[in-house]
Amino acid sequence: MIRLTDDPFEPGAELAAFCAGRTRSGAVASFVGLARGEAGAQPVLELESWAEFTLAEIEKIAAEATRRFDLHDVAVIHRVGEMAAGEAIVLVMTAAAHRREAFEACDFLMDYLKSRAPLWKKEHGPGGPRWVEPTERDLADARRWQP
Amino acid sequence: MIRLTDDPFEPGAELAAFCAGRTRSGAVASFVGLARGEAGAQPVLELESWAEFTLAEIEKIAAEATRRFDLHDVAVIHRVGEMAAGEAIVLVMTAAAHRREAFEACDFLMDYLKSRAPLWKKEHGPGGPRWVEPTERDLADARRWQP
Amino acid sequence: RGRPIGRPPHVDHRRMITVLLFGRLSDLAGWREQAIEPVPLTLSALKDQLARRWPRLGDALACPGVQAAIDKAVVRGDPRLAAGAEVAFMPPMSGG
Amino acid sequence: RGRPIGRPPHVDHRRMITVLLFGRLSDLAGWREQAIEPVPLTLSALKDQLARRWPRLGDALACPGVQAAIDKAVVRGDPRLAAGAEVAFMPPMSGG
Repeated sequence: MIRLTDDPFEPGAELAAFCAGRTRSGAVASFVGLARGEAGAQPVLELESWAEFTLAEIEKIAAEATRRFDLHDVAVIHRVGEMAAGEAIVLVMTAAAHRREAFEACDFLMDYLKSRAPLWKKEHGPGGPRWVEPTERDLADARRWQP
Repeated sequence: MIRLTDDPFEPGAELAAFCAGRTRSGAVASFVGLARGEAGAQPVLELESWAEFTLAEIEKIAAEATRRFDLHDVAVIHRVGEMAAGEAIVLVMTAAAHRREAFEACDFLMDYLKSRAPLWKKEHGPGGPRWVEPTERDLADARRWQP
Repeated sequence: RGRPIGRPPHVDHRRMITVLLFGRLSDLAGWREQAIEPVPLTLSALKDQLARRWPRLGDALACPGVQAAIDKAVVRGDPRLAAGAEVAFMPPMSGG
Repeated sequence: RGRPIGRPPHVDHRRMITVLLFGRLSDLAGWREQAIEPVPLTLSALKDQLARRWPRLGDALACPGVQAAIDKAVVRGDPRLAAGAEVAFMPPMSGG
């Protein structure tokens, strides 16, 4: 399940639904990216997307993760638009037979979302708005998965 | 927060509480271990613990993870006693400034829980009950973290 | 954000292309979407044309991290452009 | 599960030790907790004594993965035992 949403979402409720009735997968790994900033500050972050193209590209990344790590299931929920401090930006969940595959798939998905999903992040800090680009570390992280 | 529980727990509700009001940590990683087996089968798994000693040892492992990965927060909830297919055995959650630390800490905690926490797992399969011991892979996974 | 410029009501969409900008590129240009006519021959000719009219955008488009997509497919090199095409310029992506 | 054996009501706990077994060790022995008296001199003497009475437990205790804890502290080698001590034998751990 891949979803882009303009509205806040609750990672706990999503994890509950993702785990429910799962008797075949021994392992569910997840990652939540939260908007950092002073409590109450709004917006602290703005994410621009390109509607269906963004969704389609994230679906490709999820399909690649499923294939590489033999996942039973995968979910990506990505917030777009403006968000406040403490709100969830992204939630990735993976289900697999064993923990290693679930962890690595989650790690892979986050690395690819950081630098290969058509999303553009603008931070609203004390010094004004600033477009974020992937750091050297983000790019190096993504390269780890290349064959 | 480290907790052992005889009763079923809901990982989604725990994640919701763990994320709530968190404006300083950009990253929350989590892992849920689920009891695999035929739906309805009960028990599929039995976990023996040694009360306060088990809790104290898991607290040491969590403190080590906090130190090594510069965590803002960590939680481990471990089910003990008998459980049914699909129920959560363990939930690990880590909060850090960035995703790499949160992921690695989660991975480390699971590796150590698998082979260094005073817990003993008995599987109730079609062939009768069987005590589980860490696999070669589990032991190799735990050795990855040695200095 | 700027509205498309020079797009009279009688315009024939088959004789133009649509350019989309994302992230900091649209901030630099002052618009997100622009109709361009007549249709430039190739992607590089389009970039030259944009650079003449919006110099800061032109500089940004020359950066190695900027990708182009024609009709939602990422392209490399200098493909020819057809009338009606939608050309998107995307700076380095930063989700997650 | 077996109850402690040979523990008459007049017993003096300061003259015995308590042995705890976990995981498959208690299945092999048929008990989880046992009072042992008189107090064996060392950990290896205790193991020998247990092995004589419960041979399958004795074999299991000789496996390299089995750890011993005295008063909830894991010990190595062959420490001396004091009266009142609680000695736990733990097979390889398997949580998570």
